[in-house]
Amino acid sequence: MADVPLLAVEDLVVEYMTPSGPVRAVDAVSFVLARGEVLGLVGESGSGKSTVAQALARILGPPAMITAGRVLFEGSDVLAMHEDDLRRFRWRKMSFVLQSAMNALCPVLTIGEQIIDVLVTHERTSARAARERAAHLLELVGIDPARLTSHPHELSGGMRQRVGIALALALDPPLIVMDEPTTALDVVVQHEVLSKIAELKEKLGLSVLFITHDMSIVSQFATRIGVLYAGRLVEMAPTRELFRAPRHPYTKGLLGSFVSLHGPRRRLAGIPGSPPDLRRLPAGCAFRARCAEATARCATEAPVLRGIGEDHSTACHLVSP
Amino acid sequence: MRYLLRQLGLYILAAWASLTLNFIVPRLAPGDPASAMFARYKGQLQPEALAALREAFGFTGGPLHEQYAAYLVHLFRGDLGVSVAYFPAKVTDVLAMGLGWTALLTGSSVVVAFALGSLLGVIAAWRRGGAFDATLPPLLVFLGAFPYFWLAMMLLYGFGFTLDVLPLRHAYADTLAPSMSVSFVASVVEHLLLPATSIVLASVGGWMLSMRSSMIGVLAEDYVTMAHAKGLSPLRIMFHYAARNALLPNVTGFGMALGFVLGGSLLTEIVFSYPGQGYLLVQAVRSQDYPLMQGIFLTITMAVLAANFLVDVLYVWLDPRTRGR
Amino acid sequence: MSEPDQTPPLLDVQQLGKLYRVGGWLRPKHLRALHDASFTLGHGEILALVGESGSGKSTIARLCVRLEAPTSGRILLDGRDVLHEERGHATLAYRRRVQMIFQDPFGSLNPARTIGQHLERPLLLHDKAKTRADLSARVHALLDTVGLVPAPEVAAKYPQELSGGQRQRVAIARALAVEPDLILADEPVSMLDVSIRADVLNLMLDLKEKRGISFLYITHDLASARYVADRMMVMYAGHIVEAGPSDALLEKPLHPYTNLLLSAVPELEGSFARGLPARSGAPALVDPPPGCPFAARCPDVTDICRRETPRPVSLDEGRVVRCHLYPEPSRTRSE
Amino acid sequence: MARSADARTLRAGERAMQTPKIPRKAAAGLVILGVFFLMALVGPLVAPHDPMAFVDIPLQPPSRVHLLGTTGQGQDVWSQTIAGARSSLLVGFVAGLMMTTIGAIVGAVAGTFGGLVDDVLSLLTNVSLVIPALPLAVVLAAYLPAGTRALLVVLVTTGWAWNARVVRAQVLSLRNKDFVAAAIVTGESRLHIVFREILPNMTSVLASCFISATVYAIGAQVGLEFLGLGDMSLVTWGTNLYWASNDAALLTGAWWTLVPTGLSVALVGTALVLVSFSLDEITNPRLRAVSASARALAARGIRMGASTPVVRDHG
Amino acid sequence: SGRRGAARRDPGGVLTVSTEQQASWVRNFNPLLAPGNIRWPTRAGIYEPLFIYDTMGGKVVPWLSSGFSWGPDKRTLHCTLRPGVTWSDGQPFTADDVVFTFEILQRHKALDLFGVWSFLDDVRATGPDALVFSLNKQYVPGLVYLGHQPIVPRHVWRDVPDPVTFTNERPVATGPFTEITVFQNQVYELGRNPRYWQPGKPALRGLRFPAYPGNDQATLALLHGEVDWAGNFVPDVERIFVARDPAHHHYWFPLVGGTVMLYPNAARAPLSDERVRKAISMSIDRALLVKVAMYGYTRAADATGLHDGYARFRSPEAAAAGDWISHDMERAGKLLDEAGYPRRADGLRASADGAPLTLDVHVVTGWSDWIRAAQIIAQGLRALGVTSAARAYDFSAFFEKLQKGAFDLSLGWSSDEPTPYHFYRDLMGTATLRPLGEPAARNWHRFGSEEADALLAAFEGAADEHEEMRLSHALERLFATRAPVIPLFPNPSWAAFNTRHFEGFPSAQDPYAKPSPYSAPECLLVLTRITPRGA
Ligand SMILES: Nc1ncnc2c1ncn2[C@@H]1O[C@H](COP(=O)(O)OP(=O)(O)OP(=O)(O)O)[C@@H](O)[C@H]1O
Ligand SMILES: Nc1ncnc2c1ncn2[C@@H]1O[C@H](COP(=O)(O)OP(=O)(O)OP(=O)(O)O)[C@@H](O)[C@H]1O
Ligand SMILES: [Mg+2]
Ligand SMILES: [Mg+2]
Repeated sequence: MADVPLLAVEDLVVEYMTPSGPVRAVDAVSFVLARGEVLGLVGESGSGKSTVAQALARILGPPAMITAGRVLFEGSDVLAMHEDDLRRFRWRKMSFVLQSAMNALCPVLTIGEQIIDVLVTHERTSARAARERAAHLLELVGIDPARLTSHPHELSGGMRQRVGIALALALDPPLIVMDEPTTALDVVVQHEVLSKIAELKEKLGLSVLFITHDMSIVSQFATRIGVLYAGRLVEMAPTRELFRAPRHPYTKGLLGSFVSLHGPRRRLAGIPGSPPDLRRLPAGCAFRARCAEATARCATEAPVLRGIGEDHSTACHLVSP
Repeated sequence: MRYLLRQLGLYILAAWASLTLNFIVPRLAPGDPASAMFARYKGQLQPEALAALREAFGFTGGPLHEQYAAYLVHLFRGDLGVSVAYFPAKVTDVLAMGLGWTALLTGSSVVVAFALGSLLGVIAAWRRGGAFDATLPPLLVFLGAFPYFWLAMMLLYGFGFTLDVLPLRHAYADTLAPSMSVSFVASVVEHLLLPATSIVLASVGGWMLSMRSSMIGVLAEDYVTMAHAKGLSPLRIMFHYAARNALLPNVTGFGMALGFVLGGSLLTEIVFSYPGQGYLLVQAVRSQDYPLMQGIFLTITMAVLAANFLVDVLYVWLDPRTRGR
Repeated sequence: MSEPDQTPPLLDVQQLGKLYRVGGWLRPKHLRALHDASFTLGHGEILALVGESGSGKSTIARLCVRLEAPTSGRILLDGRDVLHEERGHATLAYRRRVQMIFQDPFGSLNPARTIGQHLERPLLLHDKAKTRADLSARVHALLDTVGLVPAPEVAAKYPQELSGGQRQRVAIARALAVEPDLILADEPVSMLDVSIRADVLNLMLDLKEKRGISFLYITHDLASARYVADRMMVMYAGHIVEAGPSDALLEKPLHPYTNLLLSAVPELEGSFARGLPARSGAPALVDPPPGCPFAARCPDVTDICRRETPRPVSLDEGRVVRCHLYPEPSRTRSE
Repeated sequence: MARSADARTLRAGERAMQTPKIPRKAAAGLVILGVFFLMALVGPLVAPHDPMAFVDIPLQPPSRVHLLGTTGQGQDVWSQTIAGARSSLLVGFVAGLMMTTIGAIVGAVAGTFGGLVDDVLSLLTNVSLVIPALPLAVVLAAYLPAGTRALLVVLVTTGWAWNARVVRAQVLSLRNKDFVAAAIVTGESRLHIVFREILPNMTSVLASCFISATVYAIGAQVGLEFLGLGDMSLVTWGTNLYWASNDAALLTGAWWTLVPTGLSVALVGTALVLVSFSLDEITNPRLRAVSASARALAARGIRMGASTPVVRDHG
Repeated sequence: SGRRGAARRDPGGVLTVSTEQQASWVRNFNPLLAPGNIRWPTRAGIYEPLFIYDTMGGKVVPWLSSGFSWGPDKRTLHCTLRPGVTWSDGQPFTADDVVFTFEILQRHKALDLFGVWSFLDDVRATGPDALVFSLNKQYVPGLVYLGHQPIVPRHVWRDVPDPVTFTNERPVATGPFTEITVFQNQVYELGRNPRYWQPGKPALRGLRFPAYPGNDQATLALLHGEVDWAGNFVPDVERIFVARDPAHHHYWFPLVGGTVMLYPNAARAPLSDERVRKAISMSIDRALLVKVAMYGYTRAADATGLHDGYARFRSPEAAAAGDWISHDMERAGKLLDEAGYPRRADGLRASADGAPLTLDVHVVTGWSDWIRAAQIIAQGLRALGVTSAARAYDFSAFFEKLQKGAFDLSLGWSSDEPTPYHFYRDLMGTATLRPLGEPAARNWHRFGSEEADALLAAFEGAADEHEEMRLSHALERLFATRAPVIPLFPNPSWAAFNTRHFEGFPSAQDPYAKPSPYSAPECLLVLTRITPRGA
């Protein structure tokens, strides 16, 4: 068991069957997540981060479908599971904190009902024990347990997001997927929520798949970072390494687009052009059109993710190992 | 609470508007309502008898605003005047006979149609694209496109007349006296079956479709995705998380539709001689019984307004977000 | 706060206030979206306005561009009291000078019209083109200016055929069409991806330098404010709590709220473990209590903060702060 | 970034708009409507008989001579059905148009002017919405002199409010769109904004308003005429049913006097509803995407279930 | 037929009658009110009149009175009462009750439905079973109004504060059925009077009245065997009713329900001309009208306009004199040419000012047979070159226009009192003539003839039936020459019977009364005659 990674994703492909043709939102993505690790997944809007995350537990709604790949959780393939096994797997093994807190909580149920629901479904605990546990969970994330009887709309955004975290912790799952847990929040509140997560991570030793589009946030959490572009993983490296020596032109551009509060002012470079339309992906490298260094080979051959150093891999023809 | 108070204000205003409409329409219409009322005697009555009757009905002239004031005062005393067709019965007494039956027929069929339609809509949305979803909605739309009374006539002919398995008319068997006995209740249910079915058939499709589309919207919401992620059972997600939210927009539609369905059940009552307001209204119209007609229009309107208010209360109960407001 | 200049500033906003009526007919309540806001904006200057969501940033922009009328205060354009001179709606002359760019590039263009049509309207309305040929030449020139090439092709497209960054450039081109002196940019990049934000920010800088256009740049992102703006203002709950040159303000924040904001901004390879100098919480905007709106969260709160609303205090280096920690030396502005 | 989700759905919506393909449902609806319109237009020319004329023995079942038999009075049912199509569709569509126009004007005025004007107009709208339509229509129709004009008045008075409400809501949401603010900032006049900026974005809403108004108008017209509250000397679908029931069609087993008209009403109603569904789907890309993917899955024999389907046969 | 039909009640001597069409019943047994306001058979069944005029036999049947006799000056009427009659509470029936009843009418004009006090001076009891009516003029035709007045018991009604609004929920009466055994809103039943004055009668144990809101429902119930005696119109009766059970399903539609007329407004330009009226009459295809509008249940009217209730008064030569009753387009056209309404180039006839001659036909919304008839009439007029359409109005509007003379052509009904006196008085007399715009109780078409007035005056004092007959023939001839109105067809009296459980209904073979249940007071003759089968 020890040599089996907690999560191994192999060549995952997810497509949205839109009326105007399939959109390949995730294209042959592979990565491994070890126990106790925090893996960061970054990329701009529409690059497929959320799609990857939700495909892991197969909770993507229509018109999504998974058309290839394997998702091995502790060695067993989630994509091959039957409905019932899948239900037992969810939340017990892998829980979620979703992008927008307001929408992730059901507006007509109380906070308590939503937490207790999980406990009762998976652990068959008595209602009283479940209520106690729910109260404890709220306390853990710093919310007054009296709020169990509140409805989501009665809480502030930050509180809702923390309820989301409490919910994710309910069954002590080995893996928590956090999909942009703070994008909807103001910086001050974001800071509070993130520090709570940091604190819990230390305390509970969680394994986390952390998804964000904000490089500065992920830099403080993740042990390793994967960069997604147009549904493909273009670079993967330990956090330090990635910030110190980005290899893929997109990663470089991304890091160059960030303005800093301190230090010297330099002219922002940004990345010219805009992300490609996933329905009409050109042949070859998807980043080609925005890449200053693109060659003829980039136009014909799609680069694959290759190791280029210790624990560092990238998908670019320009980078030799 | 504020929300409910505001709605209540709206209904009170609507009630006043319909009271006033009720007063004005006959007076704007061509012809003199008082003489029209007595036209039903087809000239058998001597002019003296007519004049005397006029007085008995309180048709005194006077300026419009005085008439209006008198009209309102009478209404507040619960005095809707005397029916012409059922002279000298009071309009209120005539109304009292039909009100319960209309409430029973409309109420039960609306509730059944709403519940059934919503349930079917939930299932269709849950299994969208499946055989169920592909066949039932178009079928029900088609059924719903027939005039209510047409379906009623077909059911009456098929089950009542040709097959002879269900009663042709009335709200209970003529041989029974109203009571709370089992046989009476059974008879009421038996008589309710055909008219209610025709209303349900005609209106269930609309509910199903609106529920289906709001459900499809809700199923794409993050909290439903979250509920799936939580590993809850499909039934629990379907009803606890999705349907309850999808129901909300339909509940507001429910109040509106009530008035519409009531119109349909009015026609259905006529086909089945169901002793409710529907037939009374038509009878009143045909016999120029203005006091009765006005009384029926008012009671129907008030009932719809009251039902709407109940629906609002229900809405507030269903949607915690409105409670604070 | 401005020295007695010979030439008045381009825009001089004085004690601007805005109340929104919320709630029913019988017992209306008032939401104080903006309270006593004063600032100036010079020719060829970029002034950034930062603050959390709901702090009143857009309200300032909407009032300045005269989409709405303020409840109180004055707006001076080149020293002329425009609200007084043009009662009711703004005149075309005002529109010609003050333009606006909106936050949502998907909502600010009409899906039913082509890019060309979007740019033709202001040109026609403001008599910037005489003939058809002139008109299309001007449209193409505008598109060139914002870097949308080939212009004729872009002009024929509908907004939905462009990416977010391209659309935002169309919005800028539309604002430029009337050759304004001032553009109010309400979070022009917050809905764009990081990788394409730089383009729009750089375009603003270019326009300032090459054409001398002034910008009021509204954002909640302190870093981008620092990048483009010469001066910055920080808003909290409808109050401008602090203003000053960008670098100085970030280097040495004076107001406790500015301080809080700065320490909450995530930094590359920083740490969330460090605490914040104040609690979180939302200010009451509807029928707000007297005193400083930040009092409830302020670590340095004193009694006076709960009783009296502080006035803006001018300090050295063009800095202004609105906090009881900085006592008023004397009245800086006569009322 | 919080808004990127909205942005994405918007983008998806626009994509859907770019591919104007008539959905199957709409096509079916349009074909049915086309047939009825043709019937209404040229029908009276090709109809075998004067619909009013008493041409044969009453209550003849369908035969080669009388395709749909004869009425209780010996008129030709087929000719009456065709003639009914003309007047019923005319009244239905004219009333639908009037209701949409009035609703659009009231809704647009309330939505754009706001303030007291809006308060008063929306109150009026809401009040007329909660007053039950058919009883009011019956009372109105009873007082007005029977005839087509009165029928239109009745239908429009009882049916405009729904459209006003829909249009107002739509105008309100469009009015808050930034492109309207942008137009104001550009210096556009209010009229230009209402008619050139807002209304062109509401065509699908107005179209579906028109459709539902027409469905209501046809149904209510048939209902009122069935009650004998129309002009009985005309041949319409409503009077056809009135006469059929008056001649005790069901008692004599003369289903052919009831069925063609009932079916016509239902077919026209269904066709209109189908068209409006398709409008819904065109404007609501989520509905369209869901049904498209359901079809794609069904083609592979997979039922849409609770979990993301895994389809390996492909790609 | 099916399950329910088979499980049908055993009537147990209770006769089910369908006559009024009502959504639900309201309890009102006040016999002084107009028939439409009270439950049938209050005026004749619970209460009873002094005598009954038998339309079919053309004779008076004594009922509560045993005889009437006129004084020599024809201004007093002596009446003797039947001995041994008691009220249902056991009190004796006396002349005081009759006097009391007429006194109520005198006090409450709203109850004097036929205006008896317009010719009465006084009613006086001359003994316990004798009374005398004093008239203020000679008025023989008024007899029927006196004789048909239901009589109420003085000992009960003298305590009634307002007889106009009194609903009389528990009637005390002399009729065969006085007990209200069941009263619900969808059905009520009457039980027999234990003290009825005709020994052994009624043979029925009771009467039962389900509420049928419309013709459709009533017919449906009849076909289903739920009704024994029905007075509603049944379409295609042979096929849908009789054929279902020829042994027990019967009907009899004698033509005694008045005459349906086309009233031409004689106070308006073209119709004041006799020739135009006759031309219109000749343009009407009455055979088609009878077939289509009336299912062939009647026949075309003749030139006297009289229906079969006046059969014995009808003079064949008068009928033959009216040559304007047959369908003859050619002569109709000639008559119009003569009258000065020639065809224009476009085929339309021009009126005096050259505009197309337009004559619309007014009918009542929902009166389907009339609408059909109006359509056929309009069809005929159009063939004649006259622009014409059927215009349906709501009854009130229709009737208002009719009374005020705001019409050109309008369908309408006729009077059906025992003698043609009333019939012709209303069609040709000047008594009810009013100027246009003023409501006229009768004579809506505004045709008055002094010649007719003289004959009618003579009729009022007619010494005997011979005299009446002679006067009637003169009136008929006058009618046939002047064509004041255009008779269309006599109306049938509707009656259908189910003889599975009861027998003794009137029929063509045994025409002892008008067969419709709604024809009061003749229904009393039927109610006391029917017997349960096998009893
Ligand atoms: N329901 C859907 N139908 C069609 N396409 C979709 C759907 N959902 C997502 N997509 C497309 O799939 C791609 C990936 O979407 P995804 O939500 O995974 O992006 P993301 O990286 O999470 O972006 P964000 O940062 O905005 O959350 C996008 O291009 C998006 O347009
Ligand atoms: N029309 C309005 N009616 C009532 N309240 C309003 C209205 N417009 C704005 N507000 C309120 O005024 C306050 C300031 O709004 P404003 O839009 O200026 O904030 P902002 O700083 O631009 O926020 P964001 O960053 O979210 O755009 C908010 O609390 C908002 O809810
Ligand atoms: Mg995402
Ligand atoms: Mg804003």
